[in-house]
Amino acid sequence: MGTQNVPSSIVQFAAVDKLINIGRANSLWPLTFGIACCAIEMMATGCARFDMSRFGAEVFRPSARQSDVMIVAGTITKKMMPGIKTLYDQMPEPKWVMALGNCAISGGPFAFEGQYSIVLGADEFLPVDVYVPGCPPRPEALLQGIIELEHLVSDWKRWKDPEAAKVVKV
Amino acid sequence: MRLTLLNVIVAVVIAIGFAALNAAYLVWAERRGAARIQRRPGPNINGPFGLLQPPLDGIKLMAKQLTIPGGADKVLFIAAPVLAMFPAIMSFVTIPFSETIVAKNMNVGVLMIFAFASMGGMSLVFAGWSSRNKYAMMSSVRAVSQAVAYEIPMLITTITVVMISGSMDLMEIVRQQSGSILHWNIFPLLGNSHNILMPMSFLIFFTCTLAETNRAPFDLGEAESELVAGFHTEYGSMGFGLFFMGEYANIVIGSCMTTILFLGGWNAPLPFLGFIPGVFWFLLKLYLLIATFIWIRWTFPRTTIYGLLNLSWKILIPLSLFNLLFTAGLIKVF
Amino acid sequence: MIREKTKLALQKLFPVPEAKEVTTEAAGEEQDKKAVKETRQNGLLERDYAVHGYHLDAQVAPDQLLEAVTLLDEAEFFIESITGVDWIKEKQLEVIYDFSRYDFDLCRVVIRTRVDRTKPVVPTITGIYAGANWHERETHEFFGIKFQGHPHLVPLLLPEDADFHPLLKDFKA
Amino acid sequence: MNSPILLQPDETFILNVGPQHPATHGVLRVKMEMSGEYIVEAETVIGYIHRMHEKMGELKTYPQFLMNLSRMDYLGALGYSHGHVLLIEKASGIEVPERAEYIRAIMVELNRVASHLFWFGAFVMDLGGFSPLMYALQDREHILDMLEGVTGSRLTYCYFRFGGLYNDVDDDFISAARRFIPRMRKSLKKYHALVTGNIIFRKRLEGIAPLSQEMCRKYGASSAVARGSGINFDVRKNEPYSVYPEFDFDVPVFHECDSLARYNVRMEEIEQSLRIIEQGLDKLPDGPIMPEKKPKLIKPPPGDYYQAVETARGSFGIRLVSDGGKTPYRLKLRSPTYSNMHLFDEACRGMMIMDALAFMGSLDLVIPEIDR
Repeated sequence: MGTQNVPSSIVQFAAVDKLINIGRANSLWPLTFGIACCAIEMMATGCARFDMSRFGAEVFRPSARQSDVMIVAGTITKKMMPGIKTLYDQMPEPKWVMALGNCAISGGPFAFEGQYSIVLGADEFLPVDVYVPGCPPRPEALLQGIIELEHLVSDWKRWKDPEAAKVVKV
Repeated sequence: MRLTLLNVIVAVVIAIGFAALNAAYLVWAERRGAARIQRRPGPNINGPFGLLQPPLDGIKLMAKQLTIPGGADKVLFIAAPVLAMFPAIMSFVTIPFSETIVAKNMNVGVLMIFAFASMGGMSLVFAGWSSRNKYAMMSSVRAVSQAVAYEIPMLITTITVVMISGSMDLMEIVRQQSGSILHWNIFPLLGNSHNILMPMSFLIFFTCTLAETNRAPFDLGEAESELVAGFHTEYGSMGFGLFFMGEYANIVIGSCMTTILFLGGWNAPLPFLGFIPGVFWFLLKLYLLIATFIWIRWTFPRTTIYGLLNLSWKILIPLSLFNLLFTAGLIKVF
Repeated sequence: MIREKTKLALQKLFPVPEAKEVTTEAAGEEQDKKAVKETRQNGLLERDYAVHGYHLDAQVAPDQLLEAVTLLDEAEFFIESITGVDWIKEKQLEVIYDFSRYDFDLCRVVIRTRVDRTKPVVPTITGIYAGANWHERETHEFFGIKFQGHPHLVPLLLPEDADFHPLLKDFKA
Repeated sequence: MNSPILLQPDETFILNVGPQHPATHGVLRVKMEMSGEYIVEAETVIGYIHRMHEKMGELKTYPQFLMNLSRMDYLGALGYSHGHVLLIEKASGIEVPERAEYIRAIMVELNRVASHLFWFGAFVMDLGGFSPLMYALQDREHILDMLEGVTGSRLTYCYFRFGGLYNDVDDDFISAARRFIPRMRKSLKKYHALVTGNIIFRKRLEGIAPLSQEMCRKYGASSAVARGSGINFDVRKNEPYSVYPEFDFDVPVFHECDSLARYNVRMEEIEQSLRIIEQGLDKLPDGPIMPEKKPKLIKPPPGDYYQAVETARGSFGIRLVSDGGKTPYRLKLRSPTYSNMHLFDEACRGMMIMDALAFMGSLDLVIPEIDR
């Protein structure tokens, strides 16, 4: 973790940079892009019970130009791979990729002997920042993934790490 | 009031500030309002009630890479978002928030606002045309037909109000409506004309405002499930931010005009409430209207383009023309 | 009963010496067991619905296919699916057509035809059932069966330039 | 209202809708040849999420394949699993205890309601209304809670076993299901008031995309697509399986053939499913949920077996060609949306893009189920 080197900012000022990173971390707009089962859980996360919008991350943008994070939610097939690559290239910097679900991490249950159709994980061709495991992951897991991504984007912590707090007590 | 350079600068700065603040916090209001309608909390973690969300979004948008698609018309591509924001801000200059709070009153204020409002449509055309994207292109074609179709009934309805007031001066129009709620142009029973069709013209004007500002159910320009993101498909970072802010600034202008033309501007609804400053009443009416905008957006599905044009050409224009004739007749009689 | 009518209509496809008598269920089971050892002859079988899930099972020669499908079309059957089976030991490919009816008079008909594995050519039925289009394209890409006269025989589920046939038994990824 | 204009063939352009497009609900691509906003010719390109379920069917043993069915259609997963287990039970002659069959029917119907709710929300979102999605998903969460308590997962259930079930239902589930039924009926009323009665909504759907009965037959359409065109076809009634003959329910059929009819059919189906659940809970017998004698190794005798079931998306058929081995020789999955989607190319000619996309929404697409 730590402040990431963002390619677009050539001139860096510490304080401003920090502010910008906090801005980025708190308004992660995902791309409306669902592939398979995990996309349903992604939608459920955006809906009433779990509500991603609390973190400012509910603004699903249909256009790649306006989004910050690509949530790869589902199995990537060899037919679809060029499309996903194009979408990633269309997103403006800085951008992040989240692999949601086992299929996007490693091919999941479809990584099988004799498999001819799928790509074994999004990290074969995309720089994945956060992996959220599950088949499909629960909405809470996706929320956790978003918070992890926020930590990754900026050093600023939304909440104190409860694990770390425990250690201090002991 | 003498017009000095300082005056003008202050006025413009205040107008920009007001427009920007409104735009930013209306986004917040929209997101919170939508959330409330949809039984969820909405952005509430960043700052108290999520009030820090708009500045954070703004910072992010400003710090994002600016992309211009290959083959795009660069000049128009950059001009379009500016053109979306600029007329709205200029319109603020002439809006009277109360008897005293007005940057520059003009005796043709109505004309000026409509002149700037038509420029807003142009930004959509520029954006759609220049981004070299088929979806954006289709959206800009839609935007033209929509702007043409809805400006006509809107202007005709405005002429009705101007005929009643006998002035194009926004302050004069408001002064005409002073008294009680029954003097307002929406129910002009005690005014100088006894036009019983005015509630209908209010509805026509309000519908046209919805359509002119590209709000649901008339948001065909950016119809998300059809044209991806419409005219701003290719816009990222602050270009998109400006379109977003321009949309909200336009909503504010539209609601201001509705308030001034129909709801009595800064006048209190009942005479004994006159001790409360006028600007309070103006802002109250303004934000109630904006709340209605948000409410409508999250309740109704989107119409179709032919449904939209049919509504204007087959219903609103004949109705508003009839209304104009009726009002002219009434003015002649009384 | 639509089942009887269809049976009679389909039976006419098979000339008397070739077609064995329409066997009863017991014989059909026997036929099944034999089929493992030897290739089944063309002909019409009546199956037990409770076990197999369909009523009539007609194996036709590829050139009889259009005739059989036309019969079903006239009897208002709808097309359920088309699929293939690779009988690699017998060096044959089988194409299976499933038909059913929007009706309470239940009748499921299976038409099957077998072609040689080296020359898998079957006439298309898209002229009769427009909905066979995708099914035939899918069978083509999975098994390499050519549907003669198909308007647009390119891979459907696999990438456009795919040249492998994954559901053949000798396919290796 | 929406009569096609005279199209000049030389004035067209190609519009690629998808694979990433908000209206396609996944990775579907439609190559549209457009003349302005009118569609001249459309070609659907599928296969962007083809995951070789059928090949996996040949490579995996029978129990190993159970998990694939729920990943095929993640919204109405249990209906598909039901077809699969019924087929294997039929082929290998396994008796299923009555209690298990009742629980299966209840679960499948609950899942059907959940699936229809999701479709309802997504469909209205296609038309530009966002809030119904939120309401529908909130109701859906209640169903998912119940199903999760029994089956252990939210979406991709692996609950049915050959011969019975993995887990018996408890009293919590039964009381939750009983509480759910009146709540869902109340919500349905709300949806009808909010959406069905909305003038904009009706205007967008009435008379759009008429599908004739002949066309449905030629393409093999099922579910609401067929029933919206006046075809009384529901596998649960036409070809009764499991314990469905025991239940008293109606098959909603509408004769208008348009998108609104398809919408009405699905909304009415929610109500009918609630009726089935209600009766199922009342009639639920006691007893075991797994048969006493069940073969250790499932090896259906050689032959050819077919089973059709009515899933949330229509008539799902599964064909097993067995050679007597541990794995199927060939497993064909006939997915209902595959046939329904196939209609789109022909039906959307001459429509405007917004109507075509609304029509696409009314088909209730789940892309992995088309591509398998």
